[in-house]
Amino acid sequence: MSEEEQARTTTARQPRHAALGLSPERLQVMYRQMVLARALDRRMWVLNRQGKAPFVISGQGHEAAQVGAAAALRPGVDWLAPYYRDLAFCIAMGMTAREFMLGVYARAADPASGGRQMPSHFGLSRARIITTSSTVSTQVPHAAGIAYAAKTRGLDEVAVASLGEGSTSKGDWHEALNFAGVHRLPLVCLVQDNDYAISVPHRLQMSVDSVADRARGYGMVGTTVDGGDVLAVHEAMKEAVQRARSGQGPTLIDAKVARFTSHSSDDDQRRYRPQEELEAMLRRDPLERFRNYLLDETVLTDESDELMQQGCTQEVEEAVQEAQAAPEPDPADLGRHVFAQRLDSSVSGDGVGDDTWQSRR
Amino acid sequence: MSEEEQARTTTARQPRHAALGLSPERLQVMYRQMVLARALDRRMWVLNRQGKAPFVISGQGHEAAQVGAAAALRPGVDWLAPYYRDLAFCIAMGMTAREFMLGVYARAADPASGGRQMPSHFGLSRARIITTSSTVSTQVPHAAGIAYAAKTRGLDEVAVASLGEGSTSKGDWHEALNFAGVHRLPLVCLVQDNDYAISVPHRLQMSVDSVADRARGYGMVGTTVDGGDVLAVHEAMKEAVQRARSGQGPTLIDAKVARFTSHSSDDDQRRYRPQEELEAMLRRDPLERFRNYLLDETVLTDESDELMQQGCTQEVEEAVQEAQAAPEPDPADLGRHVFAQRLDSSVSGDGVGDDTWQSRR
Amino acid sequence: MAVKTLIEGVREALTEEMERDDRVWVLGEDVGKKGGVFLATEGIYSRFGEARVLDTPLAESCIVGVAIGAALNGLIPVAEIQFADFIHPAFDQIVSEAARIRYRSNGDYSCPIVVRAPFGGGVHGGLYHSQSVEAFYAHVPGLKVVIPSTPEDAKGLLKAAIRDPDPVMFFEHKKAYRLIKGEVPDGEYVTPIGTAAVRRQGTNVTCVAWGLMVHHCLEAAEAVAPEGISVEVIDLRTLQPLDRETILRSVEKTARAMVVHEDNLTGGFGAEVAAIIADKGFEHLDAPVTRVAGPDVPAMPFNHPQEEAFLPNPEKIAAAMRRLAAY
Amino acid sequence: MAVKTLIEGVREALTEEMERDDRVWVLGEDVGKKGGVFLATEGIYSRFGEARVLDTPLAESCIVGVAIGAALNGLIPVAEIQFADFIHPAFDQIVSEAARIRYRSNGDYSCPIVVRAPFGGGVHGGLYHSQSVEAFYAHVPGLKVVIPSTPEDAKGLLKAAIRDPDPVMFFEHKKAYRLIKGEVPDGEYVTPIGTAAVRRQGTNVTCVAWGLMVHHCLEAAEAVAPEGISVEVIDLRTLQPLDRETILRSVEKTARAMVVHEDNLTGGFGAEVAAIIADKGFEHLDAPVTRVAGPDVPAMPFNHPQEEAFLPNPEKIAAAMRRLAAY
Ligand SMILES: Cc1ncc(C[n+]2csc(CCOP(=O)(O)OP(=O)(O)O)c2C)c(N)n1
Ligand SMILES: Cc1ncc(C[n+]2csc(CCOP(=O)(O)OP(=O)(O)O)c2C)c(N)n1
Ligand SMILES: [Mg+2]
Ligand SMILES: [Mg+2]
Repeated sequence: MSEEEQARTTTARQPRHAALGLSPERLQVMYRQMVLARALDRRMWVLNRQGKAPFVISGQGHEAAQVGAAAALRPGVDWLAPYYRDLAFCIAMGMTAREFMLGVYARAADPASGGRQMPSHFGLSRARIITTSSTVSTQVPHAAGIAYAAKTRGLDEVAVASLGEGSTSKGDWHEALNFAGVHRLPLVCLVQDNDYAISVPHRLQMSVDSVADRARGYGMVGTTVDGGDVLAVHEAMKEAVQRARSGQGPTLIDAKVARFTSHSSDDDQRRYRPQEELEAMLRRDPLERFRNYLLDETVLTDESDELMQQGCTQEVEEAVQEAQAAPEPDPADLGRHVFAQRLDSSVSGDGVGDDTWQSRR
Repeated sequence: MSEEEQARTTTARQPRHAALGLSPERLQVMYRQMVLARALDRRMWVLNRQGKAPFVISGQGHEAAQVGAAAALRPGVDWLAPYYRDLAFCIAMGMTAREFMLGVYARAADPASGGRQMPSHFGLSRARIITTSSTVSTQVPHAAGIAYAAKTRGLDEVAVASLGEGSTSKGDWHEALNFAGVHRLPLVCLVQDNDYAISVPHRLQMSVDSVADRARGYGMVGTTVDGGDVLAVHEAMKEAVQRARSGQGPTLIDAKVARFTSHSSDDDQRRYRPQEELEAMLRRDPLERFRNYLLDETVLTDESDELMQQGCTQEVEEAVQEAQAAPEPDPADLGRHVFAQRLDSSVSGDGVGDDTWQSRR
Repeated sequence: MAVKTLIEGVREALTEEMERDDRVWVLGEDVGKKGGVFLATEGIYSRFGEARVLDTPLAESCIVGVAIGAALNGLIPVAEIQFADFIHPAFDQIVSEAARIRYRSNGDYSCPIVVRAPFGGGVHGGLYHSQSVEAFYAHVPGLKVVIPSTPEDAKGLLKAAIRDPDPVMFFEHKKAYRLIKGEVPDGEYVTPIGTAAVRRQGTNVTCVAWGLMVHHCLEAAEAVAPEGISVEVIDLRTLQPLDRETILRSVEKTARAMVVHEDNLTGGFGAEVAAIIADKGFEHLDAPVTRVAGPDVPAMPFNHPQEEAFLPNPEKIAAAMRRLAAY
Repeated sequence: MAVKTLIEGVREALTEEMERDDRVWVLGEDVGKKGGVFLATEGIYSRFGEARVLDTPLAESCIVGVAIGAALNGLIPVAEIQFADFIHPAFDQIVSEAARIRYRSNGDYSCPIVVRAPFGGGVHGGLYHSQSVEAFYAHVPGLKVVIPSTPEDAKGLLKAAIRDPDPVMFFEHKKAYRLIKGEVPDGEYVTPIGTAAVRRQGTNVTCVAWGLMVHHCLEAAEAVAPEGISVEVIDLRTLQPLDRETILRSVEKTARAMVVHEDNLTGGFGAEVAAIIADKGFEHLDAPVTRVAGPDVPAMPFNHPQEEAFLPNPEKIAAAMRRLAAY
């Protein structure tokens, strides 16, 4: 702690982060995770415009919620069942910029899927980020199953399921939360409510302002937090994780966030969102907000910030270079990993369609 | 009203039924519906033991909830998406004893399915009872769709979805209630909570005592009622129907009932329910309870009751006779009603399996 | 007649049917203001309003279930599933409910709904935006399964589907949406469900396909024509009910048959077509019944080389035609 | 060796595997105290307790989804779906999730789960307790599909399924549960997934079946034997991976092939078997490839006459054998 800080803490209020047990060093790490995620995200859009990344789906505006939440977890111990906006979350759990970019380029070395999935379909066993599909909400029962296994095996592990507010309308979400409630599982469900599911507004998605209102019906605690405030999310998540680890069951957190970009590179949100709404939203950047807090608290200076930004930019550039140069997946590998053992009898049929494939196996 | 009754009303409290606007005549009708349903139900078990009804699933113990609810509806106007325990409900909506018994015997004239479905898989367009499958909870989105159509077409109609507490764990239930909440549909969801889903007890099904706790999360009103008290259920339902008809949206009612019989004729509840629990439950017969109320209120006398019981027994016997004598479905009709028009090209294949069928078309 | 894209055919059918009959109701994710992720419903929201074009919550089972209920109470719902890949959560409502409403009620109720979904790959959709799902539904009695391959058919068949008294699964190949252009007749017409179209006459080989593959087969047929191989290309258009007569008549003439689909081989609908030919057309056959299909991997990868390797294309199809003709 | 029922085979496999490996976890509706609606898990709850035998909420998608998650975190879940008819709500979790965990993660994750479900009719189950669903899953790469027809196989194959590193769909014919009795070897054994069994040797006709139909085919084969028709009956045992070699070797010998299944004809797995024979066995064939199957109606009615009319039985199968032999 700087002298100034110490002075402030002793003479006046305790800073919010200190009350949460977050050291300045920890804050810097968190901030860097947000900066890196944002930089990767923006770079991805550039690659898209350059025709190098055919598909982009973005987490810009969600970073505070994700990094705030991740800071309450133990990477490599706790589990994340993420969704496609969780770039910052995954970075905070241990995914590297390089690993992400290999996915953006759909390279053979992409650790999430070997280039089989669209970018941002995360998965990394090393970091206990489970493999995810595009089909929303399917990961929530998976997280419940992970939590059940942890509980029944006596492991001190927490599972986090992360998804958008629209995805809570799916049956799988309900079924999983009900299950988690019944068994008081060490599960946290983090809903990132950005007011839209592609173009469908909140009012057509649910009749309550906060999906956390549903927690009670599952016998669990529900909280609504400002997802643009990294410390607020952290606080909610910390409590939830404590609850989970002490056998008090699951928590549902609704973090209100902003979707800065269109849903994906295939969308144009100006078609269905009013201009004023977009402008107002962009003024509430969670990254700015955290920076201002850190500057205020002198955890960051303009210089250290500049340095960090540069570091991130460089990390991103290196990742891009590496990914760009990395080899594409081999068509001969199309048939790999269908099963643990290759089964000749499962390879059947005629025509060049699968001859090509068969011939190389 | 009898003199005694009038005296009582004027001198003392207003009877509960009067406060609800139920005339003694109406009460007698309701009571008779319960008696008839119970008689049909018991008879069905006898037929099962006689080897005449291969499958029985029962509503005994649920009658008060069903008849209380039905009394708030307008048969032929409002819709019921029922489930297999809703014998009394369907009777109250206009299904006859004969129609029911034709289903028990799986006769060709069974109006629900022409003997294609198991008994108690209700359906009767005349009474706006929709056709139902065995797959639980699937009828809840149907009820929501009916309510949506009513609303959008400007029709003054209410849709009721009825199901067991176990069935609320299904995704379809959540998806439908969410939809109904968003559009403030004229829908009532009546959950008949009998504490078990086959053998699975309430504590393993959900973590809350009443599923009505979930109403708030769908932006709707939720009520928990004693489902053994026909008037209590009626009151809750009446309010819900008023709400629906006045554009104030859906209601979720949790009626606590008792499952007197095993889940079905394929089950033996003594395998998983303690003897004391069963005994205690059987002492709380909703039919007894209503009879006692009616006797107390002199809406019924022992003599009129006796007469009514006899009338119902006779009605049941006639239904049994008729059903017994009715012709079985014709195997030649196996292929009818797959589509509106028969499609020759959909009839394909070899072997006697479908030759039999084809030859008779 | 004007040249239009396949998706324009879809859009015109929806618009005209909504004009014609105010019971027709469009529902699905993003079908409203956005006009659908492929813009199939573009302009429909502004024309007909929210009451008739509903952006639903993100819940496929609910979309189909609500459509069924609405149909029971007098509407004619046309549900859009955003991608065929996301139709699986609605499987139960489609298979156990929609397909059986009429049968299980012995004709007391019916279920006139249409479920539209874009399917197929070749657009960098990856594992979850590329699937073919027609085989699942063509196996389910009580459902009709329609897959148009031309703009004219997209319009005419969708109109027929909306007017059909029974549930119709209507699958639109997403790569064909803008790639495939063709004449669309002016004025009102309806293309009956249940008849295949012979897209190219031929005498040596019968080639059966649907959706985008029809066009690949036509291209392959042209490629082998100079070699003296005359291929008859049949566009099934509707898989259920299946026009067996057109298939068998062709096989009788050519004595050689192949089926092409994008879906993975094993248990694909090509198996059914091949099985019918091997049974009812056996006496005419001079060669093995051949299938060209996607390989048996869970789905089509996102990366270009493996996507390419997965997909049947004119070259692969032409090679199979040559092998078959030479047998 | 002792004579046991098919369901005893299932129960023994579960018990032994749970003894052997404490990661094996049984979950489903009513699998606990009640022991399952067919008593497949009878006695297992009292032996292993609630932590290893869980009565789940009534939610099939959750059952499979939770099983997948538990498998990701070290358990070996054996999920029971109470009736195959109620597996549809879990379709997405099975098809888009379980089947693809390994493939989509490029081998980073795997999904060793078993999904058991009783299927089939002839027990007055009506439209929703009689269905055959194997064709849907045999079409999905990434899933293994196993259907035992004898008590010995029920035990040996279920043990193999539990030890398999990939998701296995394990379908048990509910009418066969107690009807089919047979010797079950003493002591530990495992029956490998992926090989068919020739249940009866023959020279005139190859008859391919699975589940209860195998027994009907054997009965039919006996019935036509005195007429000089020698039928070879093949029990597939596993539909995916499919033992094509055994099928084709038999057809080479008999030159006549038929497939029998209870599922409705169109798009049933019989189509795949017929298509393979029509392709790879074409040069040996002397007669049309024949299918005997349930008719194309949405499901099997409850009432006795129509249930009977629906079901393939030894008489119907024998008639088809005669027709085929006489071709
Ligand atoms: C089951 C399913 N249906 C449809 C889609 C197509 N889709 C992808 S993202 C999306 C919207 C998700 O909205 P939300 O859950 O709010 O998350 P957000 O993208 O807003 O963060 C839709 C409809 C899908 N992926 N899965
Ligand atoms: C989707 C589905 N899964 C399983 C079943 C088998 N099943 C029939 S009734 C039942 C229990 C239903 O319990 P509940 O909803 O509480 O209704 P209750 O029978 O107690 O009135 C089950 C599991 C089914 N019919 N549908
Ligand atoms: Mg959102
Ligand atoms: Mg219950």
